[in-house]
Amino acid sequence: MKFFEIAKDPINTQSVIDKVIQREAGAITTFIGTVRELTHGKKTLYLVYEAYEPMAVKKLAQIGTEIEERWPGSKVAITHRVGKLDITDIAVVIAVSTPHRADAYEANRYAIERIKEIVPIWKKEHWEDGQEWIGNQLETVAYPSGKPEEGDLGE
Amino acid sequence: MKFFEIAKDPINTQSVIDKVIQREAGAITTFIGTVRELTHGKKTLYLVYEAYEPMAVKKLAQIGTEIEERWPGSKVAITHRVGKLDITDIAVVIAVSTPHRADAYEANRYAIERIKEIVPIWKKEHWEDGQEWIGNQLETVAYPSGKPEEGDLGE
Amino acid sequence: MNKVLFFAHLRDSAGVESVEFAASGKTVADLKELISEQFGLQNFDTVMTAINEEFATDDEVIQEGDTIAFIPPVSGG
Amino acid sequence: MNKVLFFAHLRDSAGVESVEFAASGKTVADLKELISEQFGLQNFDTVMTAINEEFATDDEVIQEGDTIAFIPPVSGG
Repeated sequence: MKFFEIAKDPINTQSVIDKVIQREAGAITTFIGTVRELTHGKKTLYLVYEAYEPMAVKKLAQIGTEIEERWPGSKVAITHRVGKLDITDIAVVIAVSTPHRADAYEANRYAIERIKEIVPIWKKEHWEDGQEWIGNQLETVAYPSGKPEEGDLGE
Repeated sequence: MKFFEIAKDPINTQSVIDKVIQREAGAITTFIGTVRELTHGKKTLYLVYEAYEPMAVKKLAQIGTEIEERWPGSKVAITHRVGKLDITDIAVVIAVSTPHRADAYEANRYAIERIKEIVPIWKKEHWEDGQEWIGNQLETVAYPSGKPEEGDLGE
Repeated sequence: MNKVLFFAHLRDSAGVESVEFAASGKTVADLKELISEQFGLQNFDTVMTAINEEFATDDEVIQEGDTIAFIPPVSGG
Repeated sequence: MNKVLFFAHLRDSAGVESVEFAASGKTVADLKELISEQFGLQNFDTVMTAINEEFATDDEVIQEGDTIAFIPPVSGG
């Protein structure tokens, strides 16, 4: 089973959830990132996502390993879509199962924040009056030194 | 569409998610509570959930209203199952959509905590050597005065 | 008359799901005492009460026709 | 030789997806400077670099055959 995937076709949420079902889990959280129509009052027509695919898969897997080390007993699956996405289309599904519920929320949130830091995927927003590659969505300069921090370097 | 339900049959997670899809939402979180095999090292064979159904539906709807007031732009759907559930079966699905992701996690977590406080649903655990109605899972005495707090009273 | 509902371990202890009881004019606290004596129910201090599907405090007065439910600590989710 | 990959706005600016470049023995910082001059690329100070699909620091030395990717600030999720 592939727990970490870049997909060209629509993501089936249930199939991502199914990957993390375990008898030891009492809680599964999912995060489903969808394409929103309005951002800062500007109307998006559609998005195009692009990935450096082999590295993106590795970095998603790295996030999974980080989570499974930090929250023992957890299991993680992530699928991110690339290509053209319309409003309400699903860009990413993160599923995390854990024995107890607090961990399932925290670990899942950790996953989406890490995706926005270290996974080489970019989106281009298309509006009525133009288009642009979106930079750093964390709205901070993630790498002011021009290089990733120690913790972001792969194994 | 019924956003707040008590179900006697298995819950279809996707159908709960579908209820909260909106063009204004960029994030959907779901919480899926499943029956865990081990609790405090004791092996559960199965659970039986019982609800005071009309009141449970009202209280789920109240939680939805609380969330929609506290997190503007959010949309909530909750289905809780009753009857006999086996290990890994789904007891509850909570879906929350919001414009921004932080709210989707916080609002969803609020929902499960409130369910454990005010929704009249009980579970009976069945082990190899016995069975018991489970009391307050928050592992605190929720109502030390024997009555609900002001904020827990209806609409 | 009033319908009084029992759930979970209270129903097991009482041996019935519901009873008809003349509770009109009594407070919730009065009814709790009467019911716990009549059915030999323990631990009533952690039990909440609902009148017509809304939580009620111990000093609320029951009206004719109200449905009363005793709600042990809940364990859904 | 080394394969050098461009993504997102860098690819649009460079006008190519990848180039072959003799970068062996050079540091990442050296390569960044050469590439940004040759392709007229701006804002290279927020661009990360990957060698063989792992993030690399500016002082890392590139080996023969390494694949280098320039990673603009990411925006997945």
